[in-house]
Amino acid sequence: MIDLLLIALYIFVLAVFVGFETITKVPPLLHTPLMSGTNAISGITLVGALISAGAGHSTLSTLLGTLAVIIATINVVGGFLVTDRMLEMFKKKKKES
Amino acid sequence: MIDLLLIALYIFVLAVFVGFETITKVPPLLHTPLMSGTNAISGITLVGALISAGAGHSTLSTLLGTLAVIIATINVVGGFLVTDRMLEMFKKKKKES
Amino acid sequence: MKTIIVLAYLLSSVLFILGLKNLSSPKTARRGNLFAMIAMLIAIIATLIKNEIVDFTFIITGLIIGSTIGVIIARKVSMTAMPQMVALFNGLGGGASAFVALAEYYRLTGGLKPHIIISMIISFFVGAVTLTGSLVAFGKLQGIIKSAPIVFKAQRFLNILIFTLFLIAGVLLITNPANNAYLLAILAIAMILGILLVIPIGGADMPVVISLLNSCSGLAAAATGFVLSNNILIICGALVGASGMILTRIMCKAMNRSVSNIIFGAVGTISKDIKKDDKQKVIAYTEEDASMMLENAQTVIIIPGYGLAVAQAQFALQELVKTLINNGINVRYAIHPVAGRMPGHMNVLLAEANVSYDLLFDLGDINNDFQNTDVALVVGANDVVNPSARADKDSPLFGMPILNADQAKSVIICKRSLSPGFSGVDNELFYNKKTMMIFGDAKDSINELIKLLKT
Amino acid sequence: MKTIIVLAYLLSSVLFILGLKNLSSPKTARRGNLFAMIAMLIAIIATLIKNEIVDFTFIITGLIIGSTIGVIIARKVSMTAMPQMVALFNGLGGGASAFVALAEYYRLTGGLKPHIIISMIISFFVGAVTLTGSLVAFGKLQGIIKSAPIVFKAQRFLNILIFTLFLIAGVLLITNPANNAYLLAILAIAMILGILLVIPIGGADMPVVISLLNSCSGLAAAATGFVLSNNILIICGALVGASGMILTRIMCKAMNRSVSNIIFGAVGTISKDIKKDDKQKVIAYTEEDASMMLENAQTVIIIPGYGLAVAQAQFALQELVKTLINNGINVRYAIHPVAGRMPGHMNVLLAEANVSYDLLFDLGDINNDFQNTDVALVVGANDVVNPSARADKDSPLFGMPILNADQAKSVIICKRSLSPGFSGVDNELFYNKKTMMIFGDAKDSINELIKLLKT
Ligand SMILES: NC(=O)c1ccc[n+]([C@@H]2O[C@H](COP(=O)([O-])OP(=O)(O)OC[C@H]3O[C@@H](n4cnc5c(N)ncnc54)[C@H](OP(=O)(O)O)[C@@H]3O)[C@@H](O)[C@H]2O)c1
Ligand SMILES: NC(=O)c1ccc[n+]([C@@H]2O[C@H](COP(=O)([O-])OP(=O)(O)OC[C@H]3O[C@@H](n4cnc5c(N)ncnc54)[C@H](OP(=O)(O)O)[C@@H]3O)[C@@H](O)[C@H]2O)c1
Repeated sequence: MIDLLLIALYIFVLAVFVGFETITKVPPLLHTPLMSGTNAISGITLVGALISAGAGHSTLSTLLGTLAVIIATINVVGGFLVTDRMLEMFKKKKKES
Repeated sequence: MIDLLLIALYIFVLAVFVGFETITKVPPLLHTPLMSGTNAISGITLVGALISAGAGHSTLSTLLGTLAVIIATINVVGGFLVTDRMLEMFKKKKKES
Repeated sequence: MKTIIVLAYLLSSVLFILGLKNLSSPKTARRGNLFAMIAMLIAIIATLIKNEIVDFTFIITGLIIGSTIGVIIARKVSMTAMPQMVALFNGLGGGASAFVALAEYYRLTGGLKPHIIISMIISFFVGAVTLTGSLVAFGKLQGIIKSAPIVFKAQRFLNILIFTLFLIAGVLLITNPANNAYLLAILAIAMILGILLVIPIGGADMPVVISLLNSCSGLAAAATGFVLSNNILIICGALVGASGMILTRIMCKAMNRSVSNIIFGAVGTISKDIKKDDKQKVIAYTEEDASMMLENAQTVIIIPGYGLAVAQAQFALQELVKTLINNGINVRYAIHPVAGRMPGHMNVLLAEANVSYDLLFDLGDINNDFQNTDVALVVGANDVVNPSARADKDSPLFGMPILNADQAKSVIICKRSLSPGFSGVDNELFYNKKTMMIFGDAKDSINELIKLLKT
Repeated sequence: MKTIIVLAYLLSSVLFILGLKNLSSPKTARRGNLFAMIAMLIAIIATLIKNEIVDFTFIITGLIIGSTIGVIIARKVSMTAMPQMVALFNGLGGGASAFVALAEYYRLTGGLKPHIIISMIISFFVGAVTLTGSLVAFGKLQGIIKSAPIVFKAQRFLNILIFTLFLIAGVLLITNPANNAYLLAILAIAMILGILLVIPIGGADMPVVISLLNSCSGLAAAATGFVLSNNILIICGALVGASGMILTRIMCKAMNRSVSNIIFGAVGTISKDIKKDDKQKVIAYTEEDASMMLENAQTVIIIPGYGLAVAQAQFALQELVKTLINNGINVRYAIHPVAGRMPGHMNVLLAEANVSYDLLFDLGDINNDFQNTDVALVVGANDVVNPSARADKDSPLFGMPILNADQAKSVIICKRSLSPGFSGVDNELFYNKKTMMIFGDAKDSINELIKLLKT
């Protein structure tokens, strides 16, 4: 068990590095879409929520899980769509100029 | 067991991303030291060699392990020292100019 | 089966990373977002085929309700309200992470290993702080809560006290994992702390707070990933955590402040007003005056600010720019890194109005050109051109690099009144002799200007 | 104990990554290398305290022998021989990985899971190919083996045949993991394949091969990491693998070739010689002629190449540059991305002679300036100024971007003879009317020039 935790730590550290390196390359122009995009990505917790909501362990767990599914889904769906809406505007501009 | 392999795959993939992102930032000026430096890093296999050489499983394993220790050590020690020698020259230059 | 799920998660992680990589250029950004969406879809599908899941009713209900609300918000929200929306979503993300950790706690009750409990505590704490903190930030930006810093005595002491309580409850929970009173105490403490931490922060610093909370929502997801031993949560959480951190650092740099100064500084409380007798000197000019000045100019730099977003004047502004360019005038936009209410806010707005990239210049690239510029046209900006940031050591803005509009030969400012910007600091520039104040909604003023210039 | 070791490995991995990050600027590069050294030390110490290790005699013997040889090589090797050395070390790294996997095979005999066997096969194969391939590359660069491509009929067919044999042996080993005959067959096949793959590659393409082998040595280490379930091997292997891949891509771009073209193209076989009657036109000028030309020049661009390294003329060259600058002449260095025998080779050489960065210009930055340059001084370079790369479709160099020395008002070339460069292609530039050939060792010629210019 402790082994799994340690390996998870490796994955976390490596992912932080990947994040830092990738994000520093995003130009200020795109910082707002970046913010709402990463926002949507943080809704990945939905994956955990689905299990809590569907595993049927106890009413309390299911309830909390369902609540988590709802708010995580809002975060994911809303976040991605808004980001797309913004980025579409950047695209339009490109075509014109 | 298969689980460990899969997690190892995650680590590998993430590390490849880290490598790509980090290395693309190295300027051509430093490509030779980069090559000899990463060369030394690939000698990390020494870590595995130490275990093979010291675990005392069988004469054959120990022999192969010792051989691996020798050549990996050459790679590590030689690689780092040569890289340092090169980088020292870059440093000197800075002071003068 | 399990192998396939783990591999699907890996594929999904790779797609998330590629998505972020593609975000680094406007040309590929939309594809990047698409990658991230596909990644999310893969992760969801992979989860749904897990055999732990026995009942789909609640899942489907939740997904439908969530998607519906998400789509409605995404469609309805205006570009101006983007910061509030991000704040709200951050809160939801953090809250979801805390809820999942909570559900997991009730599922495992009894058989909890210490390291899992520690991950859970982090997840509860970060998640709950993110939830309430984001809701306060949302309230402030939306105008539901007073945007000025709310400060009271002993605030710092209170925060430290509360944090100590949290640590005590945490240790107690680790030693008695089965006692859920400690757990609920932790949640309550974290929720209060979230409110207390954000309440004293002024509206002007809200974007930094949002970006920090963004980072926190990622870290909460990662902590939940540790609880569930789920790699994709850990990876995505780490990516988001790193992203929020970097954006925070960039903003702080642009405002010449440190993160701790923003969180604990309660800036904006002692805003020094400009003496009353200075104020009387302001003359309200008309659009005619401004149009004449623009007609005679050879070089114009436009400085957009938050007011442009409020007035939704970006389309009119771009029309004005076209008119000026047709008249042979050299026109450029100067974009301050913290103009508006989010990093890159002005870029999004102007993109909406089809302004091409090459008209937009960053602070560093254009700031020395103001000296040789005939007219600096300030549209709904305020703090980003406030000279007190340069000279007045007592100003809360002091040290923030500003656009040198005051160095242009003349300055035209379109805003509705003399009221201050988000920082609450009065702006000397309004009282400068070379400044021409045009009062009114930015969109109306600019439309008027276009009409005058076209005839 | 185990936890501490795993955490030490994690710390070590982080230090390796930070080391590579620091390599991105000349100012921090040395610190970066230091970080990597410390990381390696931590990894070694963490391994030595593992309780699997029962006997230290062989370990210590191995470490002492290896370190001694390593120190001697690192001290003795000249900067010119760097490519060979990297080739040799790559081979050692790959070999060590294969040996470790082999030792592990004998340790586990019998109880081998299929996925471990697969990792082992990859490790043997990549490691052994790297070992023999690198040794051949070393031999070619050191001049022990003929550097021109060695080609024979049916080579491709043979490679495919051998690779098929490898696949068959691999499948057999997976199904009968206990039979070590298959294993030895795989090793033998891989070693032969390593030789066969590198033998037909011309010397000019050797740096690409080295860089590919560098990548392979990393991948071999990573595969060994999978065999041992050791994260630090996996991480470092992946980093090195990625690094080698990127350098390969950069070099291929600079030569306008694809990787597969380099490996399977056997370039350099059909080098078209320039007609004999053209050759007679070359006059050997003297250093006096050249020094007069340089004295009258206002702008000079120096193009160093591999010959500079051979002659160890970098110190003399920098002295010459100082003399010219003292005479009021504008002097710059033009660095071609593949000048020399490794990426960045010229930079290392010139750094050795204390040349400051700001005198060095990349191909893209300086190539348009040759038109307005009085003298292009080519010192020991050849292929990187060969105009056939621009015009002659049959030339093996065709498509490689070159430095436009031929567009300068006049060209001075210091080399020992008319013999071709590494690619084996004759160079029209030598026969150009505005070219002045100064035959002789670069160091001697340049010292002579300095003497003449100083009097
Ligand atoms: N962008 C970021 O990432 C970020 C981050 C951190 C902090 N901030 C803070 O946000 C502020 C941004 O500065 P800024 O100059 O863009 O904005 P600002 O200082 O907040 O000023 C906006 C001005 O727009 C005017 N306005 C509002 N509605 C208008 C309308 N309909 N028509 C015309 N004018 C209107 C307002 O004056 P009237 O009411 O008189 O019209 C107000 O003074 C800074 O204080 C910055 O520190 C931003
Ligand atoms: N750097 C890399 O990363 C890299 C990568 C891939 C391929 N390559 C290949 O390497 C080659 C590099 O081009 P290059 O122009 O630098 O070198 P080059 O084309 O190999 O020419 C070097 C020249 O130096 C002369 N030379 C040798 N010793 C000398 C001495 N002691 N004094 C004076 N001259 C001497 C030789 O002519 P004499 O014998 O007549 O003196 C030779 O023609 C290219 O073909 C490139 O594709 C390099």
